[in-house]
Amino acid sequence: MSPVEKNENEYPESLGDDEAGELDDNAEEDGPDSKDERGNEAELRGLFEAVIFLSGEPLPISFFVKNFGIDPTQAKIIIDSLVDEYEERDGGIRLLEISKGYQFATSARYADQLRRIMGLERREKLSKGMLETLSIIAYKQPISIAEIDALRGVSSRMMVANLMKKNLIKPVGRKELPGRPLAYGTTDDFLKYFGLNKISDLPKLSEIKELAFGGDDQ
Amino acid sequence: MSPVEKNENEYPESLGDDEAGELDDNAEEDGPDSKDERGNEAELRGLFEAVIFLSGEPLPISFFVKNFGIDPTQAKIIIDSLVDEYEERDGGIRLLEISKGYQFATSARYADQLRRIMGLERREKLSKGMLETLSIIAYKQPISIAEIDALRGVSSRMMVANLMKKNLIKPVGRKELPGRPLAYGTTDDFLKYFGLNKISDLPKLSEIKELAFGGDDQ
Amino acid sequence: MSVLASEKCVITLEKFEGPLDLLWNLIRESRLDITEVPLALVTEQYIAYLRMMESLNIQIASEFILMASELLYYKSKALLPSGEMEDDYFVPPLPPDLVERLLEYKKYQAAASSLREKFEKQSDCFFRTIEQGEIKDAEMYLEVSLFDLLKAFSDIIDSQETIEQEEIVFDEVLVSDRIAYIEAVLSSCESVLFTDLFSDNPTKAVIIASFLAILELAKMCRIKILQHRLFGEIRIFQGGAYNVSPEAEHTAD
Repeated sequence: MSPVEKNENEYPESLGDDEAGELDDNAEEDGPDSKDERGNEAELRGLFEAVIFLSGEPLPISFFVKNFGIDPTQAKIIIDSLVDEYEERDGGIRLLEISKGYQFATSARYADQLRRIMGLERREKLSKGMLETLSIIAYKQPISIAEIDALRGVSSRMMVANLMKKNLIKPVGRKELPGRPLAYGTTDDFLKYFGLNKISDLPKLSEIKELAFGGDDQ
Repeated sequence: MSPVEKNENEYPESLGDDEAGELDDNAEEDGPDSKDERGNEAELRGLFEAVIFLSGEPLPISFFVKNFGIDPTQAKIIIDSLVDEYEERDGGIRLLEISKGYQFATSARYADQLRRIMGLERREKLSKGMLETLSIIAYKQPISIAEIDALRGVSSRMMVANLMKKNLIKPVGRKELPGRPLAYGTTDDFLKYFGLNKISDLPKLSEIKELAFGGDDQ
Repeated sequence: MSVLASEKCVITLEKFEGPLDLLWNLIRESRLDITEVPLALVTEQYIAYLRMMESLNIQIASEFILMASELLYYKSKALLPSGEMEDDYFVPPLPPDLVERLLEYKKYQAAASSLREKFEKQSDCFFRTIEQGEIKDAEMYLEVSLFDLLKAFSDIIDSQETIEQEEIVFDEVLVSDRIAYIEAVLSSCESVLFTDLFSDNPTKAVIIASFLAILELAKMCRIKILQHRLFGEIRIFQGGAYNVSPEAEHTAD
């Protein structure tokens, strides 16, 4: 397709995989080639930063791969260097890896002041029952309502409906059980609200369990 | 009001105008006071950065004076240091002074690429259903939603609403049918996007048939 | 019930998420290990708690009652002579399968509190909301050529007969499911936006099924549908329970 061709024209040689590898090897020599490569990387870095800044939602690595004809490893290296830079700088802005992508956010340190000054609302808290239901779905997805009920010992239909309304969970298919009930799983918004990059970033249940019969509820 | 009091507690002394002036004078001495002052300035600097980042519009110096009980000179010094930092850094983001306020923006250097990339992202949003609906409206205008539904075999209300949002179509009158439904047609923007002068420049359906559309994406 | 007793109730009255939650708290209060806590004691406390709720006119969910009868069953079973060596000092503990259920449940309760921490931490980070107009000179640019447009139209004209086949998508998404879902959503709130009935990127089938479900519900007078203005958001209300809000008066048509 033509957009890709256009793209290649703009970064004529350095973005081909082979070329990039070659240039990497030469990086120590400080020859004109490696200078170009470095200039190019700085250029891409700035461009990535601008794109992430403009985007209203987390941009996944695949976005950069697709739009810049760059390979995933290279894209990740560039973005990680941006993440690190904002981290070290320790200012008001952070680049976060969240919900399968990267997005700028304000530093948590200023939360209270920002809420007050910008008139931001505190995010609505989730009830105990909703959190319980959500944690079961998060760990056991895909899971049917009947299975959630069995674990909680109480009907969870309302909780599931409410979590759906908050777009934290969604139906993800059907269970191969009698009646083929709907099965639920978590959404990308879930990841975003809980500061997770992917579902496997959740702490292992076995790790949490150690707290279980201590006075964790106090 | 209590939020203001809270604020004063958080920056106990340095924010009173008099105090701040005094501390400025002492800055060279590197005593414990000036260290506090510097920590505070870093804190304010981060906070200002976060506030400007979150704000959708340029924030004037007076905003900071009002919200942080800081004097204008001090506010300007802090913000200018942020402007300088982003300038020197020479990345994808700049802090700009525009229309009497400060706002983050992407570096002008990337304008073309950003237009293309962010445009690409928006292009994807014209789904197959929207394209179908748009083509029917283009060829059959003025046409009611019910008539579009009949042609597509599915409800097109959402598609029509989305196309309206993109300003590709608009209501152009009412149909002389039961219930006098609204009829839709294409907009001037539609013509512009497709490089047409007037709607009759659209190729005839018979001409389309002759083209036969060999490959999928030609 | 004496004043003193009812005061005590108010103090100890917590909202328990379900019978397992209540049981767990009773066990915790006994300060005994879950495998050692006497079945009789827990049963007694559990039933006393339900009585208290009852006396306060608090509606008790059927699940709580069910658990009470379950506990009584376990207790009576434990009282029957087992034929094994009798030990007068033996105090029957909770049955192992109940202990297992409780531990499994507790695992997710712990996970829930770890999720809560994450939620609260994350709610301190703010993201920019990007206004459409903010990308100033980015003109809207469609990745659609004139030919794409023509082809789409031509395809529709050509495939008038095949449309019916495409519609068999209904198999996957049952209208009855959508009805149940919409009713569940509406049982917890007065109204909901049509668009909020969908998760990200709903399939055509989900949209159609939802649409049909809404029509069906409207026909049965179980919901009311309101659109504030032409192409405004469609809002769905519980049947008979909607009040026209001030904005709704601007209904254009």
